[in-house]
Formats: sequence, structure tokens, C-alpha cells
Amino acid sequence: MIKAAFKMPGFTIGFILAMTFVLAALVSFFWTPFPTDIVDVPNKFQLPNRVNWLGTDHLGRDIFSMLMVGARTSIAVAVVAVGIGMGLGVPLGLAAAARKGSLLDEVIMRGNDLVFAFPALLIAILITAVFGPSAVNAIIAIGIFNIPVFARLSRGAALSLWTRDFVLSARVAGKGAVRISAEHILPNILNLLIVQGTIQFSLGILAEAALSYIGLGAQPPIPSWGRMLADSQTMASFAPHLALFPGAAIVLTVLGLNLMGDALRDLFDPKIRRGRE
Amino acid sequence: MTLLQIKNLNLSIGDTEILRDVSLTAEAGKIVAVIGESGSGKSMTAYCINQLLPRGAQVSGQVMFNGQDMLQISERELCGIRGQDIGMVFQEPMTALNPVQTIGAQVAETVLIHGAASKAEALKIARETLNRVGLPEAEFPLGRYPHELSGGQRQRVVIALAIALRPKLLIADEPTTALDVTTQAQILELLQKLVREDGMALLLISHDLGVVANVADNIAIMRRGEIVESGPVKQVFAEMNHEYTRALFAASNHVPERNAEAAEMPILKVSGLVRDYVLPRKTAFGVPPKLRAVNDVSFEVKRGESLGLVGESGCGKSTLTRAILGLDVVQSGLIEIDGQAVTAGHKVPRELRRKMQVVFQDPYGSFNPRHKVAKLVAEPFHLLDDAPKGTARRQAVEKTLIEVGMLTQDADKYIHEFSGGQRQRIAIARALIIKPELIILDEAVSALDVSIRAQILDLLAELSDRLGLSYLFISHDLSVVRAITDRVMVMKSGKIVETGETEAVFNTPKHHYTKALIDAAPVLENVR
Amino acid sequence: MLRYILKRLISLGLSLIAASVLIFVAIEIIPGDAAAYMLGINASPEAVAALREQIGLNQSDFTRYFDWATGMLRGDFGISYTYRVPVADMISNRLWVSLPLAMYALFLSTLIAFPIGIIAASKRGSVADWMVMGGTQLGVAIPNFWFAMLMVQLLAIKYQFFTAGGFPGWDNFWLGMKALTLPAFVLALPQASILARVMRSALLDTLTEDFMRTARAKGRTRRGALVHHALRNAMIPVLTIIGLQFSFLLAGAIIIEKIFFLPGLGSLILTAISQRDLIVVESVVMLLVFAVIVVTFVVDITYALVDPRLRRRV
Amino acid sequence: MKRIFLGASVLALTASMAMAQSTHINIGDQLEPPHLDPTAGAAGAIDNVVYANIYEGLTRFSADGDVIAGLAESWDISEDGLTYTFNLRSGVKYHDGSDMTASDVVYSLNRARAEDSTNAQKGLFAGIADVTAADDTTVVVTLTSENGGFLFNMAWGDAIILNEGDDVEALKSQPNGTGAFTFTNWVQGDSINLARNENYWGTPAILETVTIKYISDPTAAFAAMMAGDIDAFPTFPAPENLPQFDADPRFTVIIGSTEGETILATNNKMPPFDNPLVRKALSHAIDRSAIIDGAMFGYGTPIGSHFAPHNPAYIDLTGESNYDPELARALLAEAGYPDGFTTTLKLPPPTYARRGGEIIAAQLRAVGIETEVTNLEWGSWLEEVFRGYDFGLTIVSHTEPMDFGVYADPEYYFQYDSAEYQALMEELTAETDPDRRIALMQDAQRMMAADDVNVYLFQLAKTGVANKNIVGLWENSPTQATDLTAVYWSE
Repeated sequence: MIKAAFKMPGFTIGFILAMTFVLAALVSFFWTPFPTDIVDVPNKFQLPNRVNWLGTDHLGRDIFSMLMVGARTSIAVAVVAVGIGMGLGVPLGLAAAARKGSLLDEVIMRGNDLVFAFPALLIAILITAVFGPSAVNAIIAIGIFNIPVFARLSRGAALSLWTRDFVLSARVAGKGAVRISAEHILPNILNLLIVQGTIQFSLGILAEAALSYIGLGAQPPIPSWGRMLADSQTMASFAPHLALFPGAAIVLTVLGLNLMGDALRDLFDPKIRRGRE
Repeated sequence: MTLLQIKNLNLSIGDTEILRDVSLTAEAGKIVAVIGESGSGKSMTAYCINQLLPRGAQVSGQVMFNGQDMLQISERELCGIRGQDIGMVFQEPMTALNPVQTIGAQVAETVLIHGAASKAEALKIARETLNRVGLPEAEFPLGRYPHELSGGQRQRVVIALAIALRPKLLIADEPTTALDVTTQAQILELLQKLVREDGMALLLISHDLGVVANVADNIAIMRRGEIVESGPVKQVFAEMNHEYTRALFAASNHVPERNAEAAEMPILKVSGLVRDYVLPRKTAFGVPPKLRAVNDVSFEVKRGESLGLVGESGCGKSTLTRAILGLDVVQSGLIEIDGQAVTAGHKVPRELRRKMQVVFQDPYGSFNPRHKVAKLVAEPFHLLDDAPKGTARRQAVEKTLIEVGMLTQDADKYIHEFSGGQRQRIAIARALIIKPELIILDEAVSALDVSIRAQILDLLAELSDRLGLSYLFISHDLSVVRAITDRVMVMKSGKIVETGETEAVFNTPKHHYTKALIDAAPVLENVR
Repeated sequence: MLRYILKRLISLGLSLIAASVLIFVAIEIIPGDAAAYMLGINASPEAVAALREQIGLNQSDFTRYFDWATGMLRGDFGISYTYRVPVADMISNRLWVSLPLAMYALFLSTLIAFPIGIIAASKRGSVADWMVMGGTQLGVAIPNFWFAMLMVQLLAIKYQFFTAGGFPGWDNFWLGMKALTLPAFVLALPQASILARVMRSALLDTLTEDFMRTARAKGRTRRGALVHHALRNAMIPVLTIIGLQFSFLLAGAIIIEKIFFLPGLGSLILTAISQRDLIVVESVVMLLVFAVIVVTFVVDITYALVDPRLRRRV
Repeated sequence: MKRIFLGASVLALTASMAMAQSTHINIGDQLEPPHLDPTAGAAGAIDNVVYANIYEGLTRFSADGDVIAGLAESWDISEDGLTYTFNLRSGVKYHDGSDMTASDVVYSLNRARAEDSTNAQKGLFAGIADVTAADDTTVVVTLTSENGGFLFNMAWGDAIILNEGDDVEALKSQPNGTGAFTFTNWVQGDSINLARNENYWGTPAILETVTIKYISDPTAAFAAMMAGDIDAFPTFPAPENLPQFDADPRFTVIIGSTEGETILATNNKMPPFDNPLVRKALSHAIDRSAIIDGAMFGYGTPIGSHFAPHNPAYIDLTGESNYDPELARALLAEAGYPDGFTTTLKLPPPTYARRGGEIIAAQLRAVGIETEVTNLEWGSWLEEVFRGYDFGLTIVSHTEPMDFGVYADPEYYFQYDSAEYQALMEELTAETDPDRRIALMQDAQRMMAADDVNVYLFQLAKTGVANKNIVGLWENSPTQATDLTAVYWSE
């Protein structure tokens, strides 16, 4: 399976791109070229050079180091948000499918529609408006938005599986809905979930960037790609590298993840579609 | 005169060889049938004629149609011929029509594409053609959508759009396989009529000897991409030069050895069973209407007996099965398993369930692709309170696998590594493993090629003799039911219309529906 | 068909009520005393109290919700805490920026997506297909606010093709459109990319359907079959995405309006939050949600128009 | 002949175009006012629109901060300094045509000091015992006690004279003043339009029409200036862009002083900040120049106490709290925090606070003080910090002129409670002799510096950008205002 994946150029490229940043994030825990919590104002606006590989920002901090630590934030936010979405969405979806047409199903699906009616950014704005801006609230906001995505996906996929004979024979073997969902449904929708997971992951990174950009995301001193953009935007006209590098980082990571997602999608099943069932 | 002449046709897709040196002719006003089991390349032969081959297909040889070689002419010319001179009918009427277009539009389209008439006339032609195929204006206005029609009716529409321009050649690829016997008979009749009236050639592709035996003039028998024997039907059936022909023929009406005698004590007794479905509301707040899928059904299965249940799709046989298996709760009636009663409104308790197991039709859909055979076969152990664990469990699995003619090491393989026949054996193993007394076979052999089907039937017979199993054998295929059952029930729209000794029912059917079924069923004997 | 619509209408109403409660509850927890904020640093407590009374912050939550909700039904969204003008007026002004912006963007995105999606599908595996797929991948990956920043630097400041932002109003239609063009384009780009990809995959899926083979057997050319049979069947997923995108566009507008300082709902809600103008926040969020729900409703209806099978389904 | 005629018409045409261009101005501002009644709200944004342009008071501030005659052309102060007699200008009309009379003044002042008044600067009127109109053009104000700052108080935007009988609610969206500009309309969230008041009592404005556009986003502001959508941005939000404007021949950069003392406010009641040593340590841990360079890109004057450098009474006390991390650490150790402590740093929206916050956090970390940084919107800042005292440190700029008086209020958010200082302030209020007042103010500065009440960072610079052809904009801002009465295009 994994071998097959790496036979696909899209996956390989995507994997390399995404992994580069994940790695950078991990390394940043132990080492960065320069500390990111020390400001060195006299040394500000250095262009990329041998010392500061990507130059320094308006407070003289090393942009390369900032990017490494920023990757940490962006990835953490996205991962946890996807986790929330899967952790809550999938069980809900499976439950709805197992009890199709029941009140439970109805409630879950209507609930989904309701959440879907709130654009992700709007949820974020509400939450941050209530609890104040922070990376955690950004995670929650993006996570909430992810729940219905996974609920719908898993319900749709599960429904088609419930009509299959092997589920029927499992029922003949006296297995209950929970056990069947765990043993027979979940393993068979895993592919879908992985694909959707990568996609939501990349969306999460974009969302985090957007939130931090309007100041509703990660707060200083925690570096975040989105905030690096926000901080540097007024200087973009005379120090473009400040805005260019974080932007590029976002684009490349998201691009990488999407490439992986699409490759996996084709690998698992060419007929999977994104979006609502 | 010969309308179509295929000479030494070779086809390979990618690097797998599909057809080898196939030669075939079709004449106007005649029906030529191509017979073969799945993977024999019979359909591909058809697609070579109008060049609707999948990507990466290389063809060589000659397909002379109406004086020109279809392999040589351009795509544009081909488009001119398709629909105009060559019509085609497919196996799956459910998906062969565009769901978002009216049947009228789709039939008229054939005419319009070839600029044969103005829009108005095209619709007129569409109307006439639909009338011809037995869809009169009254019930079937042009504005109908496919989803509003039954399978048989849709197949008629497909035929209509194939013959709208009265093509010289009509290719029918398994046109009746997806249909009930009675409908099948009607469709075959229709095709014959059209051939007579338009004097067109019909290339009829099928896996069922019985179907073609009565309609075809000439026949070609294919195996693994080759034509092993061909010629006029009577002659081929009379001579049977090739051993495959004989094997095929034998398998088609194979009757397994059975010498199990039924005890008096019934293992399953069903009385006054009723199962209703709640349909969606008609009005926003009105009381939702009910559909009575099983209507006051009573019967019993004796120990060691094999009871058949025949009926066409939608007659309620699967609903009955589900009720007996305890998957659904019934509205009224009584189910007695081994003497213990389960009253309506209650689920069948585990200790009774373990006396019954089931084998489903689809050898592909009935296994979880992510589990190994060992796990799949062992699943019913869930019904036992003292299910064997560890090596004991493993041994049980291996033992049963051997019983159904598989190998012990198969336990460690995934299901996709097996053929349809093998899967059905594994399915039977899964049913056997907890030593049930009754096995419900729901169309268990319907999806198999005749030769494989014969083997499975033998296996079933042998098992019932050795283990004293009882079968409830559900099928739409009368010949199979006749071959394997002691008694048979005929079900129609939720009711049992006739019950009796299998032979008696088949020889002297009492209920008119039973008669209809038996008449419709294609039988090989009368060819001889 | 009528029952289909009726059913959708009912669920639409229910979602609206649920949404309104959700929003009200959420907003009411926001810390910060509107009155205190409005009077600023050195205001005396009495003054604040007086003001609280004035703008009815002292009533019970339920009455306040009830007044707010019923008010909206009459088109009365209450009086802005900070601006002291009817919220309805403020919103209606902003609506004439945000709505056209979203529509414009949606229009652009479909305009871009459909042709390239169709081309990519019909020429599957060709160079064109690869280019489209690659390009759209990039389009999805670029954060639109970053893209906006670059566009402004380039097109407004460096070459001055466009104004850097602001909105002259609709007195002169073309000036208005000109002001919205760059923002709309920036908004549309990622959505167009997504839509094009969906279009392509949806088409490819239908191409494998049996009825496509039937069409070919009738004598349709590949292209002909694609246009006459695949396209309409592929519309279902495409419509779904278009419906979804509307909400993304509305949300995205919040950021884009900030960058192009357009007087739209987005900038309104951001300032309203910072000014603790709760009633405005509530109303705007409600309005956006309302828009999304209505669009979903419309999409559901169009499904039925596209796919006859849905007309009967309940 | 014909040709000449043609030439003439072309001339006329270009001339008229030039006119059209030279009588309108697009002013940019960052914060949109909540409403337009300066007597019912503190937001400086209100004054930025109405002060001197639409509304006028008895006295007013001149461009360099002196208090000069406004609607009162002259006044006499009684010996005991308790009675002020204002002689109003005659023939002053409100924009709605009604006359401005003494009764309007009585009404306005009484309204401002009334019980239920929602005037944000009620304190300005606290000392007033009684206001009476001697005749149509004479108003007599009596004070409870001597107040050297009374005329100064009357110059504030919160003390403008409204027209008696106007619906004050209506005024919020439709101001009616006596100023040189009349209010035209307000596109909420976008812009406010003013027009020249043709029958103004004084020297009429030169500009015919004014549009004040609101652009909160600094980047957008920069883009708008560069793209020529805005002619002048009196207080430009992004100092980092000023060098570019400076380098660009199309613009002039106006650097002036404001009344904004930017401080790192310290919660004097909350441990460990109740310990003077800790506060002293703070003041030595902070490197002002780094903050001014890093956050304000060099614009801003270091201050050593809560007092504006351009004020004659100013004394430079920055030496008292020079940057000396070593000393800071030592002081912390002495105070009992050898390895520092953790506290909160709550930041309001402005750039100086957010950017300054990052730098200060880093500098404090260097001496062992960890800070939890929280960014707050103004609303929550007022809640948590200003009213709730729930903060360790915060950064804010106090833009009211001569507002060191607040240090006498122990309830004021940083809760500096010093009997000496309070006494000093009472003395100052009572004192009318200019020289004595200066002396007292200097004592006040020394006291604030000595007690390290807060860390005094820098005097906010007024950094304006304008098209180089615009003349007459205020260089400094002695009060929150954008006085356009004397502004014109040089070509």
C-alpha cells in the first residue's frame, strides 16, 4: 500500500513538502538557528545572508527560526482541529448511519446542517469574541467546523456499507450495531477518513493563518505564520522578504498536503468525492 | 446474405489477451447467439463490432460489416454507423438510461444525432418505436423518466432507442440476465418479433444455454477468448463435438445426488407470519401508509429436508428470510425454531439463532475485504457462549474449510485472493462452523457460472447427507430449485400461492402463476 | 415537487430559529460592558448606569432575545449601541457592498471553473489537464489574504491599475464594479480552483456510467456524449460545492473587506466586536447565517430541477 | 482671433479643473467615531472630526497648545479667582441658523455638570458652582474653589457649546455647531463629509468640501495614501512606512508632538508590584530606545515621568530610570525575587502597545520576569484592566493634555495611592501664579519618577503624512483634533 503510494509522483512530492515542515517543527523543539524570544532591534530588516538565512524581521529576530517555530503552531492547530473533527464527527456519523431514519439520525444530521450554516471564520470570530483570541480558541473553532464534515462523510460511507451482505452476515452472527460499526464499518471507511483528514489538515493550516492574520489566532510571543504575515504586512513594501517567506511556507505546506490527499484518493478509490455526501 | 463477418479477430487490452482468432458471421433476419461463461470474452467480441472498446485495446483481424471493415474506418464514420446501422442493448437496464432525461428524449436522440428527421418527427418516431416495444402511449408518455419504470420496462426503452432507426444489426449483450423469468421471456419474445419484422440480424450474447436454445438460429460457444464450437443450434446441440460444449450442457441442467430423507419433526415452523413496512407519508402530516411485504405466511422445514422458495424479485422472499433470521421484528405470527416459539414483536434470541445460518447471493459483497478468511469464517462463534478460543478456534476453522473443499492455509489469505466459486465455499464454511441445523441459502448460486454452480450444488447435497442439514433454498431460478429441493413453495406479492413436492409442482402446477413461471423458464430438453 | 419544497421550507425555518438562539446565547457571554466602552476611560459610573438603562441592557435575557428575534421578523434589528442608528440601516448599507462582492466572486469563480474543469475532463491526461490540475492545486493552496496583499502591492501601488481599496458607492455603477473587481477576483481564485477540480472529477465519474456507453452506441461522439449526457449528471456535486462556496465567500469577505477597506458586513462585524456593539454583531452574524441557509435551500431546490429522481423523493 | 478664443476657453477649462481639485480634501483617519457628540463620549475620534471644525467652546487650543479665545472673545477673572465673566462674540449663528447666545452657554455647561450627565470628562466641570447669563452676550461662571486650569478646561472638546433646545440624541448623527464647517453626511463605516460654512462668524475656511475616510488597517492606509485615494493622514498608523513617504516627492511627512504619554502601566496594588524595589527594577529593565526604534521606528521622545516634553514645565528625568539590566536583576534579588517571577501583560489594539509589548516581554524575560501576553480589544481592556484592575502590566498612551492629575486618584486603574502627591495636586489646583504652578508641576514629575509608579516609555509622536501641496495642517496635537479651518492646497 505505502509502496504503491510512493509510486505516485504527486504523493512523493507532497510527502516531501509536508514532511519538510513537520520536521522543521519537530527540530525547533530542540534547536533553532537563533532564539525567537529575544528581540535585537538594531539588527532588524536584515536581508537573507549567511548568518540569518532568510534575514531578520522588524524586531531583528531570525526569520528562519521564526518559520520553524511557526510551523509548530500551524501544524499543532491543524492536527488537533482535525482530531476534534474526527473524534466527534466520525462517531456521530457512524451512530447516525447505524440508526438510519431514527430520531438520533435526524437530530445529528440537522445539527450538522446547523453548524454548516456557520462559515468556519464566523465560528472563529464568535468564539474568539467570547473567550478572547488565542491559539486554543482557534483550534476549537476550526475543530467545530470539522465535526460536520467528518460526520457527513462517515455517515454517507457507512450507509452504503450497512446494505452490504457482510454486514448482514455479521448481524446474523448476532453482532450489535456498535460492534459492527467498529469491526466492519470503520475499517472500511478508514481510507476516506485519511483522505478527508489530509484535506481538512491543509484547510486547518489555511484557517489558522487567516485567523492569526486578523489577530484572532495565536498570540505573541508564540510565533505563527499567519501572525508573521500580519506583523509584516505594513513592511511588505520595503522589506518584502518578511511577507514572502511565511506566505511561501503556508503555500508549500498546504500544497504538499493536498497533493498527498489527492494521490491517496486516487490510490484508494477514484470515485471518492470531496464535500457533502 | 451475410451482413457481418468477423475474421480471425484478436484483441488484447494492455498486455492481457482477451480474444484469440475469433471468427463469426451474422445474417439478416437471423439470430446468432454467443454463449460463454464470465471472462470468456463474449461481450468484448460484441464491442469489437461497433468499436466501443476500453482505452488501450489493440485489435487485429477483420470485422466486415455491410461491406466495410469496422477496424479500418475513422471514428467519424463509426459514429455515423452506431445507432444508425448497428443498435446495441445492454445487460443493466437500471443504469443504461440517462436518469435526468425523459425516455422520449432519449429515444428521439438516436434519430436526431443522425439527422434522420426534424425534432417533431423524431419525437413521432420515438412514440411509434415505444409503442412497438410494448410501451403504449397511455401508460408510458414520452415525458416519463427512467426511474419511474420497472427493470423490464426500462429494457424495452433501451431496445427502443437501439432500434429507432431500424438498424441492420442489433447487438444484445446479456439483455435478460438482470430480469425475472417472466419478463425475460417477454423480452426475448420482443427481440424475436423485431428480428422478424425488420429483417435485421441479432447478435445475442448470453451465459445461459437455456435462454438461447429456443430463440437462436446459430450459436457460437466461447471459452477463454476462443470460439470452441459454432454452427446451427440443432446441429451443435446434437453433435456436441467439443468436450466443453458437453460440459457446459451437462452443468446447465445438473442434478446433484441426494439421498437424505426428511424426519417428521420440523426444525423451523412458521405460522401466520406478517411483516409490514412503513412507507413515507403521502401528505405532510397524514398517517404513513404500510406495505405488507409478507402476508400471513405459514410453512415448516423438516429436519434433513431441503425446502425451495421461488418467486420473482419483490415478492417478499428476502423480507421473509430476514424475519426468520431474526434481523427484523415481525408484526404478527409465530416462528418456532426447534420447537421453541418466538412470538411477534420479539427478536429471535441468540440460542435459537445459532441453530440457523445463512449464505448470501453475492460472493463478492458478503465478506469484509479487510479481514482474513480465518476471522471471517469464525465470525458466527459470536453466537456461542462458550466459543472456542486460540488454537481450538483455529482448528475449528481449518476443519470446516476442509469440509467445503478448501485448504487449511486458505485461512490466512484475504478474500480478494479467491474466485467467486471459492468465496461461495468459504461462505458455506462460515455458515457451517457453529454446526447449525438449518441453513438458509438466499440465491446462493445465482451469481455463479453454470459449471461452478454445479460443483456448489454437489457440495450442498453432500453436506446435507453427511451432516443431516436442512436447507431453505431461496431462488428465482427454477431449474436450480428443481434440482436441489424436496418440496417447493411459490411466493407472489407476499403470499405463498402454492406448496408441494417439487416434482409434483413442476409437472402439474395448480396455481396459474406457477404455470406462468414454469412456462417462462427456459428449458434445454425441448431443444433435443 | 411541492411537498419537497414545503419540507425544505420547514427545515429552513427550524434551522433559522436554532441558529438565532445559538447566536444570541453565544454573543451574550461576551465580556465587556457596552455602555462602559461607549463612554470611555474617564466616564463616571453613574453615567454608565444611565446609559445601560437607556439601551436596555438591564432587561432579562429572555425578553431581550424575544425583542431581538421578533424585531428581526419585522425588519427591525434594534438600535446600534455605538452608532445610535437603526442597525437595519447600517446593515442595508453594508449589504450593498458584501452581497454584490460575494455574488461577483461567485460569478467569477464559476466563470473560470466551468470551462477549465470541462476541458480538463474531456482531455483527461493531456498536457492541458496536467496544467489545470497543477494550477488549481496552487490556487487552493494560496491564502487569499496573502494573495490580496501581493495584488495590492503590485496592481494598486506599483502600477496603480486599481484603487487600493475603498468603495465609491453605487452612484456610478461602473466605478462600483471597478472597486469590487480586485477583491472579488482575489476571493474567487481559490474557490474557482476547488470548483474546477470538482467539475472535473464529477465529469470523470459520470463518464464511466453505463448510460454514457449507451449514448456512444447511439452514435454520439465522445464530446457530444460529454456535453449532452455527462454535464447535467455532473451538476449535482458541482451545485453542492457552489452552495458551500457561497458561505466560504461570505466568510472570506470578512478578511478581504479588511484588506481593501470596503464598508461591508465583514468590516462592520470586526469593528462591532471591538466596540462591543453586541446587537450589531448578533444581527450581522444572523444575517450571514440566514444567507447561507437560504442559499442551501435554493441549492436543494435546484437539485430537484436538475435531477427528476429527487422530485418525488421525500 | 478664433485661436485666441479657443486658447482662452482651454485656459478656463483647466483653471476650473484645478479649482475643483484644490477645494476638496480627502482626510484619512484610523478610528471611526461611534457618534458625533463630543459631550457624550470620550472617543478622540469624535474630536478629530468636530473639534474646531464643527463645534467650538468658550476657549480653544491653538496649534501650539496655547489656550486662546473661542466663542468668548474675552473674559475677566475676579480677584479671588472664583468668578469668570465671559464676553461672547456677537452674531455667531449655529448651522441651523439659530443664534448662539449666553443661554446656550448656560445650558451647555449646566448639562455637562448635571447629575445624569453622560459627559465623559465630567471632572472638568466639577469646580463650577453656578452659571448665569448676565445678558445675551455675557456669561458669569462662579467656582467653588480657585482653579488655575479652568480656562484650559473650557478649551476641551467636551466643553463645546451646544444649541439650547436641540435634540441631543439627534446631534449624535446630525451635529449642529457654530464652526467653520457644516456636517453634510456620514456613510457609516466608510466616511464623513463636511462642507464650508458660508456664514461663519470668523475667517471662513478655504476648503469647500472635506471627506474624512476611515481606514483602520495600517496596510490599507499605506496603500490608500500611495494610490492617491487619501490626500492627508494627520496621524498615520504605521510609522514604519514614513521613510518611504519621506523619500517620495509626492508627500510630506509631518512629525509633531502629542499629549500622549505612553507608559508601561503597573498595578501598584498587586504583588509583587506593591514593592517599590520591584517597580524600580522594572524601570531599569526596559530599554526605551529599543522600544522607540522597534515599535515606533524612531518616532517618539523618551520620557522619565508622566509629562509632555514640549511643555515648558517639563524636566528630563529619563536618567532616573536608565536601561541597566544588571541593576534590575540586583533590585529583584534584593526585593526577594532572585530568579524573577511571572506576571500578565495586557495589550490594547494600537501598534505601539502590541509591538512594544513584544519587545518589553523580551526585555523583561532577559532579567528573569516572565510575562503572559494577552491582546485585548478596547472593550475588554476597559473591562479587565481599566475597571477590573485585573492586570500586572499594560501598555497604554494617555492622550489627554496635562493629565498627570489622575495620579492623585487612588482608584485610577494603576492604583497609585500617595498622600503627598494628592496634597501636591490640591495645592496645584488652587495655585494661579504661573511660576509657582510650574514649580509644583516639576515636583509632581519628580515624585512620579521617584516612586516609579509606572515605567514611562515615550511621548507619542504625531506622525502625519500629507500630499506635499497641502498647507495648514496642525503639526502637533495639543488635543485630539484635526483642525481643517486653515488648510488649503498650495497649487
